[in-house]
Amino acid sequence: MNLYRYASPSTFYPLAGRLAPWFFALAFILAVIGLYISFFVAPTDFQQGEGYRIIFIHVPAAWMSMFIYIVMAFWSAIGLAWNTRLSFIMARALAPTGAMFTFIALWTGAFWGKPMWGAWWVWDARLTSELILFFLYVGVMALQAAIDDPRRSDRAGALLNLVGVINVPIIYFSVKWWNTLHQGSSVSLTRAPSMAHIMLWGMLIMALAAWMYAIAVAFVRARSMLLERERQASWVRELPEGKA
Amino acid sequence: MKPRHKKLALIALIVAAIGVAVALVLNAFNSNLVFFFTPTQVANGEAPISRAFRIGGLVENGSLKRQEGGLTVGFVVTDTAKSIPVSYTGVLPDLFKEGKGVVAEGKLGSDGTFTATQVLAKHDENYMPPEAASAIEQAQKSLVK
Amino acid sequence: MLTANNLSCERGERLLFRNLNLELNEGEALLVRGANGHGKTSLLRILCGLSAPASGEVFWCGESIRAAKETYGKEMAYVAHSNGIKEELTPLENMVLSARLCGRGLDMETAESALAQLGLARCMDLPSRVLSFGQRRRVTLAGLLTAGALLWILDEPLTGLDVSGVAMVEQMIRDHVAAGGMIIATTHHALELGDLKPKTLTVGESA
Amino acid sequence: MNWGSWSDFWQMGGYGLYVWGSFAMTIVCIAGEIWFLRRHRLQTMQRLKRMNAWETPT
Amino acid sequence: MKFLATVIQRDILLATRRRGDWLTAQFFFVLVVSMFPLGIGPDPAVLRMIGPGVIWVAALLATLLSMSRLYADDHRDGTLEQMMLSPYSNIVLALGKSIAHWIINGIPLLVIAPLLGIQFGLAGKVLWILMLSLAIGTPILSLLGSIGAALTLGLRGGGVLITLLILPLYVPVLIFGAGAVEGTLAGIGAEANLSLLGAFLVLSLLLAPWVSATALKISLE
Repeated sequence: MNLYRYASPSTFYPLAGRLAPWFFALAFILAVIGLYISFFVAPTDFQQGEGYRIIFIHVPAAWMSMFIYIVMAFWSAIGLAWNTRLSFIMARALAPTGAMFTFIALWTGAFWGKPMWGAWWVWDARLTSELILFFLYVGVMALQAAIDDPRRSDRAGALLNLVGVINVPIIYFSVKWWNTLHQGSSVSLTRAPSMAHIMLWGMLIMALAAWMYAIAVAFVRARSMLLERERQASWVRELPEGKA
Repeated sequence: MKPRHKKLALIALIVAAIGVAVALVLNAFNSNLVFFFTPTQVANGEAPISRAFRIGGLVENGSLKRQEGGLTVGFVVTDTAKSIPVSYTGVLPDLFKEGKGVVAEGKLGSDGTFTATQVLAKHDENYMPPEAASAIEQAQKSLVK
Repeated sequence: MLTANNLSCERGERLLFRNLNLELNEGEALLVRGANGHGKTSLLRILCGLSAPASGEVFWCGESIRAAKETYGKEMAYVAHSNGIKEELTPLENMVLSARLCGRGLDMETAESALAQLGLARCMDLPSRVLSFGQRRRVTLAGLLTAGALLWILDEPLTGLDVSGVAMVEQMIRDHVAAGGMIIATTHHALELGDLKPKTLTVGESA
Repeated sequence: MNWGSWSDFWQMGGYGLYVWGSFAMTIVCIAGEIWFLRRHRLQTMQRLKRMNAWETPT
Repeated sequence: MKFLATVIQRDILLATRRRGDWLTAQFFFVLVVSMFPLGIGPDPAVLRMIGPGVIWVAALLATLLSMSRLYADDHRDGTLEQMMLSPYSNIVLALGKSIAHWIINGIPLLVIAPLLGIQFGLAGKVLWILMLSLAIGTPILSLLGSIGAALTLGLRGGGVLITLLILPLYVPVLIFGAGAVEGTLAGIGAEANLSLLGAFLVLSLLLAPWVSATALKISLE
């Protein structure tokens, strides 16, 4: 019952409004620390010189691209199973941010690949599957935009999310399963990371900043969507925002 | 009873289907399905004949030769078991070094030389400051001795 | 037989109706009234199981219709706004096909006599493409006669019908209820049903 | 400290284009997203106000 | 089981009554494939190299072209609702519609493909592998496409949208299908690609009808 209370839009709206600035602030502080480590503390790499510093955004962005998709699929599944409106809104609010991080991962990957590998783009399994992830994000957003009825739009998009989630493990394990040009993961649960500690810390802090940013943005977007969706509801009419 | 039997049959069907799918996937990974071929695969004749493909491996130490006055280079790609000579005209990527990973795209000539049209450097997932790298190298050398 | 508890329905941002209850037993008819856009069709679609209500549940013989699709599908027949007729097929083919899709056999004589009863004897073998709208409506209603369903859910069954067609539908409804069947219908016309006193339900007043 | 001077910093050991190209695009994306978000919120708010003003005559 | 057969028979009967529509997709396939030699030039070595990929891409597009109408026609005249209300599972309905689509649109592609392959200088065993890869691959296209058709039911611009939604899901089929033919051309065998394609077929047979049925339910509400 208690959970339901938080799942109700009228409780979520002010809560998210209070929390979002904190997450933005955290994201900003973490990003400043992370960038400071990335550029001024982390040493030059033995192979790639200064060029490796792209890792500090490439890896967090790539993680976020997959992680946001999983979270989206999670909210979609919850929404389809229990028909909770808020979870559909969360899934929708995450999609543009996920697409943005996927784009950043692809873009920075190209800018990293050109000097190191010698090519902007190669069609290996990792890169191709990440590109497909981008298309999946775009597809879901396009589908949801094309459907006028909000209920159908939520549910159709959620179903498509669940279909596309099969792609995420393929991206993640592609470097293990196939001989790819892309290197393996530097950070893994099963063994010690193959990175100098300070570099790893820089990357993790940047990843955390990306997390905080994604949460903050999702909250703000979800709030706007709620206002739009529920403008007939009495709780929206009583909001101070609505008063002229 | 009958709906229950139906349900059991359905579950059996699903399990069987997943089994078949897994078996097929495993079968595929036993064969080669790759971005590049290793020199051993090429030596065993698993690589395409008279068609462009990619080979991957390490650049053998001391094998890099530059032709004077041109951009043409020659080097040997090895996977420690077998090795293949490669010739390439063009700019090499920054990370191209002897002893490091490389992926080359091109054709295998009749003389056993691989003529590359593109050379890509494959680096590993290790990142560390140069001092640490040389320390590790020292340690490995002393271990070998 | 058919009960609905606490149904509510939303379309877009609008709440069409809330806390709607109904019960219908054998030999009863229910007329659903309400202005345009107040949720008559939405209610019928919920009752036949095509869409899910925002809250509440529909039961057939005490079992939720989502769980009882197999029995409910056999005992319920739904006539929608659209006729559910394939233009490429003749009325006969249409009837035989839709019977088979519902898991019933339908022999030619029964189909022919149902079509003849609705005044379509002359166009049984023409492609439905050339039939008028009213004639296609009659093909759909002929399907109702052969469906052998206990519960008829009719969404504006009189659309496009001429005077004799309307009388025919009224007769069908009377016969069906007299034989112990159940009917839920929406209509803008007043139905001439003789002794039959249908229940009525008005949707959308609360909005 | 890794950098002797600002120009060292901007050159990134010869990888300036790639490193700064990546970071610049990231910043553009994030700034763009925040801008869109703000605009969306303001628009929604405005519409809400208009609706409220219309429905509650003063 | 009987329901499945009825659904398939029904769609085939309808397709025979509407041969014009049915032929459009096949002609589209032939035309797209034939455009490539005209645009790229008649060099046999080049043609042989791009042949498998071109034929596969054209097969994908031809499938999508016919896909957008899989449920749309039945939706417009109300027969889809009637079928959804039948006493049988909607999963079987979606499976039947997909199988019917494959029989109507997939099998003709298999039959035409070798002729087009000859245009591209493919011969002998390669043609057989091409047919085999299409035989395993095109049912996947029909099954996955049915999801997109169900999701975009009744939307304006549904045809373009279905392409955007479904093409990313088609990528593995394209890679493994064209890969099998190219592997044969290159002399390294097609087994790996074909068995991956087979695994994909089994999984989509298992999941796609279920997803399509759910999508249909969502779209009809």
